[in-house]
Amino acid sequence: MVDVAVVGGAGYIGGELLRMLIPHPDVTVVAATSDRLAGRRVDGNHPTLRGHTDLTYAPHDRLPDCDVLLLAAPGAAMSDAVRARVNAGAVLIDIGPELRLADPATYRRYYGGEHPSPELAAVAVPGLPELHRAALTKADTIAVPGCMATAAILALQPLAAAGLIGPDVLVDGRIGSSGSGSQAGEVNQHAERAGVLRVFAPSGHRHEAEIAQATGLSVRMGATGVDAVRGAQVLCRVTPADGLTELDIRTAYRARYADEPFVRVIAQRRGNYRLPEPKILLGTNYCDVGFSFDAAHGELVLIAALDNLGKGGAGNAVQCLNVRMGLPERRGLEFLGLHPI
Amino acid sequence: MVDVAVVGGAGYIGGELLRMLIPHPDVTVVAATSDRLAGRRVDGNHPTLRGHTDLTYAPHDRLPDCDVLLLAAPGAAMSDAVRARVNAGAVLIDIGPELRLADPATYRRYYGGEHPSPELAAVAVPGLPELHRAALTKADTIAVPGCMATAAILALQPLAAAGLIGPDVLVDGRIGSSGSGSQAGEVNQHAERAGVLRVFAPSGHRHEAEIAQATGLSVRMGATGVDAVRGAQVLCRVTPADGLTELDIRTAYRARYADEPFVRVIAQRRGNYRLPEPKILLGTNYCDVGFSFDAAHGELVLIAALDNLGKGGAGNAVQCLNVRMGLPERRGLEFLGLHPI
Amino acid sequence: MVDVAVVGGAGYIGGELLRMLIPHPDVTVVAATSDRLAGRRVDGNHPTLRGHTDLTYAPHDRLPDCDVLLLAAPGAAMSDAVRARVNAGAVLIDIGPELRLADPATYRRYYGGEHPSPELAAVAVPGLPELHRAALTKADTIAVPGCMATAAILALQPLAAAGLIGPDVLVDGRIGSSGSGSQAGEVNQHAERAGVLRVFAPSGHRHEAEIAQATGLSVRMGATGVDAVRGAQVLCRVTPADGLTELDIRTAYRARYADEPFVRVIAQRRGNYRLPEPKILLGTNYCDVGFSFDAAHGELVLIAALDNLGKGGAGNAVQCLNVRMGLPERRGLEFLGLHPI
Amino acid sequence: MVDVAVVGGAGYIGGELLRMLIPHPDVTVVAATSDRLAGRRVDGNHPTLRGHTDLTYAPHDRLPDCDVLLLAAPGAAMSDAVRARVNAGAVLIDIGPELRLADPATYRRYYGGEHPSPELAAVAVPGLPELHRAALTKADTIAVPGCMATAAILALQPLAAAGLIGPDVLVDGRIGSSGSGSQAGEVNQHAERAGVLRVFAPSGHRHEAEIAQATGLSVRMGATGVDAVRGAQVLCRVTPADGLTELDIRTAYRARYADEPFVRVIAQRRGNYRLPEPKILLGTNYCDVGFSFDAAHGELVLIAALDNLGKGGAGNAVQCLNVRMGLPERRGLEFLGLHPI
Amino acid sequence: MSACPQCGGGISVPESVQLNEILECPECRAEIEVMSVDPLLIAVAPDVDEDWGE
Amino acid sequence: MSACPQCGGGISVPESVQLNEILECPECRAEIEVMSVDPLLIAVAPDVDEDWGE
Ligand SMILES: NC(=O)c1ccc[n+]([C@@H]2O[C@H](COP(=O)([O-])OP(=O)(O)OC[C@H]3O[C@@H](n4cnc5c(N)ncnc54)[C@H](OP(=O)(O)O)[C@@H]3O)[C@@H](O)[C@H]2O)c1
Ligand SMILES: NC(=O)c1ccc[n+]([C@@H]2O[C@H](COP(=O)([O-])OP(=O)(O)OC[C@H]3O[C@@H](n4cnc5c(N)ncnc54)[C@H](OP(=O)(O)O)[C@@H]3O)[C@@H](O)[C@H]2O)c1
Ligand SMILES: NC(=O)c1ccc[n+]([C@@H]2O[C@H](COP(=O)([O-])OP(=O)(O)OC[C@H]3O[C@@H](n4cnc5c(N)ncnc54)[C@H](OP(=O)(O)O)[C@@H]3O)[C@@H](O)[C@H]2O)c1
Ligand SMILES: NC(=O)c1ccc[n+]([C@@H]2O[C@H](COP(=O)([O-])OP(=O)(O)OC[C@H]3O[C@@H](n4cnc5c(N)ncnc54)[C@H](OP(=O)(O)O)[C@@H]3O)[C@@H](O)[C@H]2O)c1
Ligand SMILES: [Zn+2]
Ligand SMILES: [Zn+2]
Repeated sequence: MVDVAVVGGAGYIGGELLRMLIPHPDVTVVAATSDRLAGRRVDGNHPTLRGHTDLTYAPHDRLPDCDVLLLAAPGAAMSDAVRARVNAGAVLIDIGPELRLADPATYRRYYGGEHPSPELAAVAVPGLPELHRAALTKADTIAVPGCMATAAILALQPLAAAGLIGPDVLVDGRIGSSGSGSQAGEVNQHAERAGVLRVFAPSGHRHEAEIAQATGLSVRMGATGVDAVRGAQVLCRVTPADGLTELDIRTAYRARYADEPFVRVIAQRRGNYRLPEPKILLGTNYCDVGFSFDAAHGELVLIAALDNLGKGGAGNAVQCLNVRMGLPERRGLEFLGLHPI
Repeated sequence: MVDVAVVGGAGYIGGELLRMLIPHPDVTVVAATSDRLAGRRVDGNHPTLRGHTDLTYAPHDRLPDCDVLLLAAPGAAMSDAVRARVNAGAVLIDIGPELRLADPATYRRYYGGEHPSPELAAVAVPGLPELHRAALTKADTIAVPGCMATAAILALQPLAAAGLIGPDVLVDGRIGSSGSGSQAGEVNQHAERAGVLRVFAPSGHRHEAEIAQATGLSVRMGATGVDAVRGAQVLCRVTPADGLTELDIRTAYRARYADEPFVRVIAQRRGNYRLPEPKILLGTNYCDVGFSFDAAHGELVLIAALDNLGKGGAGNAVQCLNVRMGLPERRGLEFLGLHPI
Repeated sequence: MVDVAVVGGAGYIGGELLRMLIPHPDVTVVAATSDRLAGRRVDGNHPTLRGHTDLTYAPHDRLPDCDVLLLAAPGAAMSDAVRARVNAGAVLIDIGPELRLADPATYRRYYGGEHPSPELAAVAVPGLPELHRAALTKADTIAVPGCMATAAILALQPLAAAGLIGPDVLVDGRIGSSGSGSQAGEVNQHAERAGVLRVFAPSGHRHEAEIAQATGLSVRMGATGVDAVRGAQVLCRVTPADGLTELDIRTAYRARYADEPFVRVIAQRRGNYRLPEPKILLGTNYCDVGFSFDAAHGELVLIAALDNLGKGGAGNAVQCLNVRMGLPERRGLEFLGLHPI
Repeated sequence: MVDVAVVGGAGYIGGELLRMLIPHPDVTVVAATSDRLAGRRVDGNHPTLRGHTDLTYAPHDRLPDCDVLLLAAPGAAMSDAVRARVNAGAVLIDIGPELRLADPATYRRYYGGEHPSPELAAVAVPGLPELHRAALTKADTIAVPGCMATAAILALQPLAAAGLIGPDVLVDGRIGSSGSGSQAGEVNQHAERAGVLRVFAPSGHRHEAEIAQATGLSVRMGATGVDAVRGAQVLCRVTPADGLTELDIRTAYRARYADEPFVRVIAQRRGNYRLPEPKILLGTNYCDVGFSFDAAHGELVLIAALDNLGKGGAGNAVQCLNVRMGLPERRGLEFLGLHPI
Repeated sequence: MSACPQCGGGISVPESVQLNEILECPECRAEIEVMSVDPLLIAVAPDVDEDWGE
Repeated sequence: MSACPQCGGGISVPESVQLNEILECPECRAEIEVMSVDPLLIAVAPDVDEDWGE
């Protein structure tokens, strides 16, 4: 049994972690923290847990002995309570942004201000099994990428690594309201947020830096909030290499993803779901990757979709936990998704 | 020109009033009040007004001379600033609940606590032209009914008055998120409020009292929040009088509503909109009223729909203003609604 | 291993069955039928199955040897192909309406026309483990109840059986668009169906008969289509017995459901999900049952929610299959549901 | 009084035209055509017209004498009935795509096959008053641009004409389900279409040609279907000219649009609606145009939003009609839009 | 103006009406069949209610 | 009518304007601070952009 504590258990990522970990046969959740709800039952604000646990929230600074710390709270990696647990040997899996960027200058550009802990960021292994599985089996600090970054990296990296695309990419991200967390306030009031196409980041989205770091590409990225609670999609416009064919693309993806449990290549000629569509991935740990290639006009668009709280956050973190602790990689992540929905 | 001040101009009802009154050819909006946004432009939080006004919010207690005060703020009828204007001769049209119930005991049961101004409630004319048009032409204090109450009253009153239904009615109301105003907070966060069927009042809804007062019926009412921003619908289950026929029902409604500009009887055999459907009424001042009568089993259901911010609030208030000030009754309320939507 | 064939595999219920059964460790899906899509891959129209099966549709009349037949196609129970399999010993689990009503006269009233197979309906065991678990362990013909009927029965039956409520109930059902299946046509076009409160059955809904049969109550029921794809909710207005207390209600529910794996009693004082809410049950096999009791005014409302394709159809059928075949009852039905969503 | 016939009156564009023209004080609708619904009332499938007209559909080939023909049916411009009316002197305003492209080769590339009437396309004046007001006052054939094309042209043209942007633009369009009309069939079933981010045109969208023709730019365009009934938005990524400032952009837009009744420049620092958002434009004839300029990184994104059935189709056609017939340009188009919605 | 046999609402029958022509009641949308022209006799046409169920 | 220092849009400054009063540009919604009344000098107030992110 792996003992796990969830820091920031009351948030949306925290709740998703608990949903996956409480029924996980190889994991015991020893704590979930929240200052706001300290002492209250975790199934109070996470209603899908009703009937499955009697756990209550501990305050953020009261962390028990554990094997793994899952951080779903901004800034938590630097807190004293977390540092103490880490020093006692706990593996750290951080879902927040702080440890994702190895380069402090890049951090400064995108987050403003100095990096709170450059030495920690320097050693963190990116929490993306598709790119770093071997390193993850023994990593002590794991930095799970951002939700749209994960999608874009999984779409771009195989083609970039194979030299099939040019150096520049334009990423257009779309995301549901859970992407801003459970404490978003007035901008997320239902009557305001429903039905929007809110171009909250016309350009310069923070995930540019993560995608560039993982793929070596020069990345420009914008993002729009859409009328959904969960789900994210990225469209990546790239320049195809000379002479590129559809077969080359499929071959490159196949080579990379044939054995991946959670990446599917979806580029079909028929049906309502020809390209990656977030809605059928809600609750899953899948990232569907697809593409559209118009060879005649040299237009190549790579598309990826996932659940921002699933493969885009909590699900991916659980996959990393499984990899790190030597558990079957799909454990706790078996849900296939819903259709219709 | 009628000079109008809108108290509570920054709320959803306030915004809807401004949308109707700023282009109203016979009205000048001399003030819109908000403490929270005092000094800011009204088109800042009401984006549909952009390009149509340079008005800024005045604080609630800074009310200029005016002919009519439209109150879209809870408790405003009793404020010193409002009382001063009323004493100076302004007509009061209150969209809030305080002046709707003539009987202080009923107020106590449904609102808890003493009525803040029973003498004002005693003289207020209900702001429902379909029932009180004559009185409204010279009323000094007008109390616009609640949104679902308006729908239920318009469905029930003609049949109750004609003795076509029994004394008891069970009302089932459904309403979108704007019904709780722009300041609803966490319960209305998009990720929580989207997709709900939230039975916020299984029974004992406050509008029971208003419906009972207007129809003389004994009313039980529950209500559910549904996934919509605007729109309200009521289903009223009543007992048909012995021997009642469909023709009797239609005749009663026709007698009452044939000349009403904003009530339509909708009970059709065909199409996607056979019975009153709120979505095609958004932005309008219509209340559609319909029914389903299964004579064989003695089941009669009266159904009404409206936009809670339209005929359920601001639109109805503007209609009252038109009636009271001798303006054409449809003025400012011409919008037909959208389909598809 | 239990060999299962799904008749009507291309529909929404069929797809949900496949989603649950393909990963089911004790089941082999030996066939899924569709005439419309015969020969095509099942993951063509059920995109969540991509990566999990290479199955293709067989025509409805080409049914292989199997242990269990799951019928998700109207009228299929009477087809020659199905009869042949049944005669060869296959257990029949029918999710369609034909075998639900034991009394031919009731069938006639609600479905019009003669019952196609009264002798089959006479022997069918209702597919509701909560009421018929023992009989289901050896039933050869199982008739899974309708989605809203299941919800209403689970809300009403414990109190009715305990004599805590009067003989009459008024059921108000609300349901998403998947409730009319994948072939609904123009009435379900997105631009028409989005945002509706479509009172498609003001009274006389067919599920009246099923609820009456299961509870012994006199049932009146109406239903409204709401803006959701999945999910159903029923509000049941009943008369409380004299002297009834909240404790009596909780005790009766607890006695019945304490050990049930898929029924939870939800009636809480706090939070966004105080009463049964379908949206957090999507994809699950749960039916949440709750109530609101205003003793002072004698108003008792029982509320239940489920996923119409889950506990309201396919999930319940899989639960019945597990019970019948001696498998662990939760097998294949472990999904906890999503929040937020 | 201007006598107008609407060809294709039963479609979504046709319905929107009727909604605007039936209450239009200077227009008489002398016919609305539909073969499918010939003889039926126009308020049968357009429920917002109930109470406002007794008109019934004429078959497409039964066109009465009229001053203006509004075509809301694909291919109608070439039909005998329409030709006869045109020869008799009726002004033609076509909302379909056939007459939009002056160059037959371009038509061939984007529509496949020969242009059905190149000589008609050659003389048609683009139905965009912001660019062609003078010509429209005496045009006999008017070709209203496509919905997303209109948005993109209004965003791009002022800056392109002023030499403020480079020659290439990448357009990302997003549109609701009404964009594919009322007869879209299975792809638009509610359960399939709800919640989508359907990348129906990853690249090569037909509106490329219209935008290029109007702006002189080299255009690449993709488009995504989003979960909305109405509304369209375009993001146009362009290269800023050297030394460009925010002030230059604003000045160029201001110069062009200061006196335009239906274009607003929306690029604000605050609030929930800082950039053009379609949802607050539903039912209106506005096109909101905005931009985001990150001078430091040379990133310029132009954004425009409109209602695809409003300024993107029927509304724009009515504006053209007003211009052509010498009526006040805003007549029939006064609706300000709704917030919240 | 005739009265709809279903709902009593007013139906304006065109002068040119022919035997067996189908009219639509503006109020209840019943289909009304012209049974005789002179004298004018109308009746509710056989019910073919469209399905609206779920 | 003054010009907004941020966007060049027109801002009508009330006659009664006071030192350090904050105005709002109707075009870009920048907050504009009155730095001096006579002569009238206005400047963009320090940026406190609200968060709009996800
Ligand atoms: N939402 C997504 O789609 C997504 C995807 C990938 C990664 N992430 C990352 O995951 C983390 C959690 O996101 P969320 O969406 O779950 O947010 P959320 O719903 O707002 O929850 C935030 C949680 O973090 C805690 N918290 C907030 N500020 C804190 C602080 N300064 N110190 C300690 N704890 C603090 C809160 O504690 P209290 O309970 O005491 O308030 C709460 O439990 C963020 O870092 C986010 O960037 C989110
Ligand atoms: N929403 C509906 O569907 C609906 C329908 C019919 C009737 N009503 C009634 O209309 C009124 C306004 O509703 P709403 O939905 O527009 O609410 P809202 O969006 O929350 O706006 C409320 C407005 O009232 C002001 N306000 C709040 N508390 C106040 C107080 N104690 N004194 C003075 N002003 C106060 C606020 O001022 P600040 O701007 O300073 O915050 C704000 O402008 C309520 O009485 C409500 O019952 C609402
Ligand atoms: N949807 C719900 O919420 C729900 C809940 C509980 C029970 N049910 C019941 O479950 C059944 C399936 O519903 P659904 O929603 O999945 O419907 P659906 O999506 O329309 O699918 C119907 C399936 O039944 C087949 N079918 C239709 N008519 C048939 C016939 N006459 N003979 C043989 N097969 C026929 C179709 O075959 P093809 O593929 O060849 O077209 C299709 O595979 C219905 O009986 C329904 O009453 C539905
Ligand atoms: N929807 C939009 O957002 C939008 C925006 C801008 C432009 N447009 C254009 O506007 C036109 C109408 O679009 P819509 O969305 O309203 O479509 P729709 O809802 O599908 O309606 C189409 C109408 O056109 C008629 N029609 C179809 N094919 C025809 C043919 N071959 N000959 C004569 N009439 C025919 C139909 O007649 P029946 O009634 O007899 O079936 C129907 O009345 C299209 O050309 C479209 O490209 C649409
Ligand atoms: Zn009639
Ligand atoms: Zn400015």
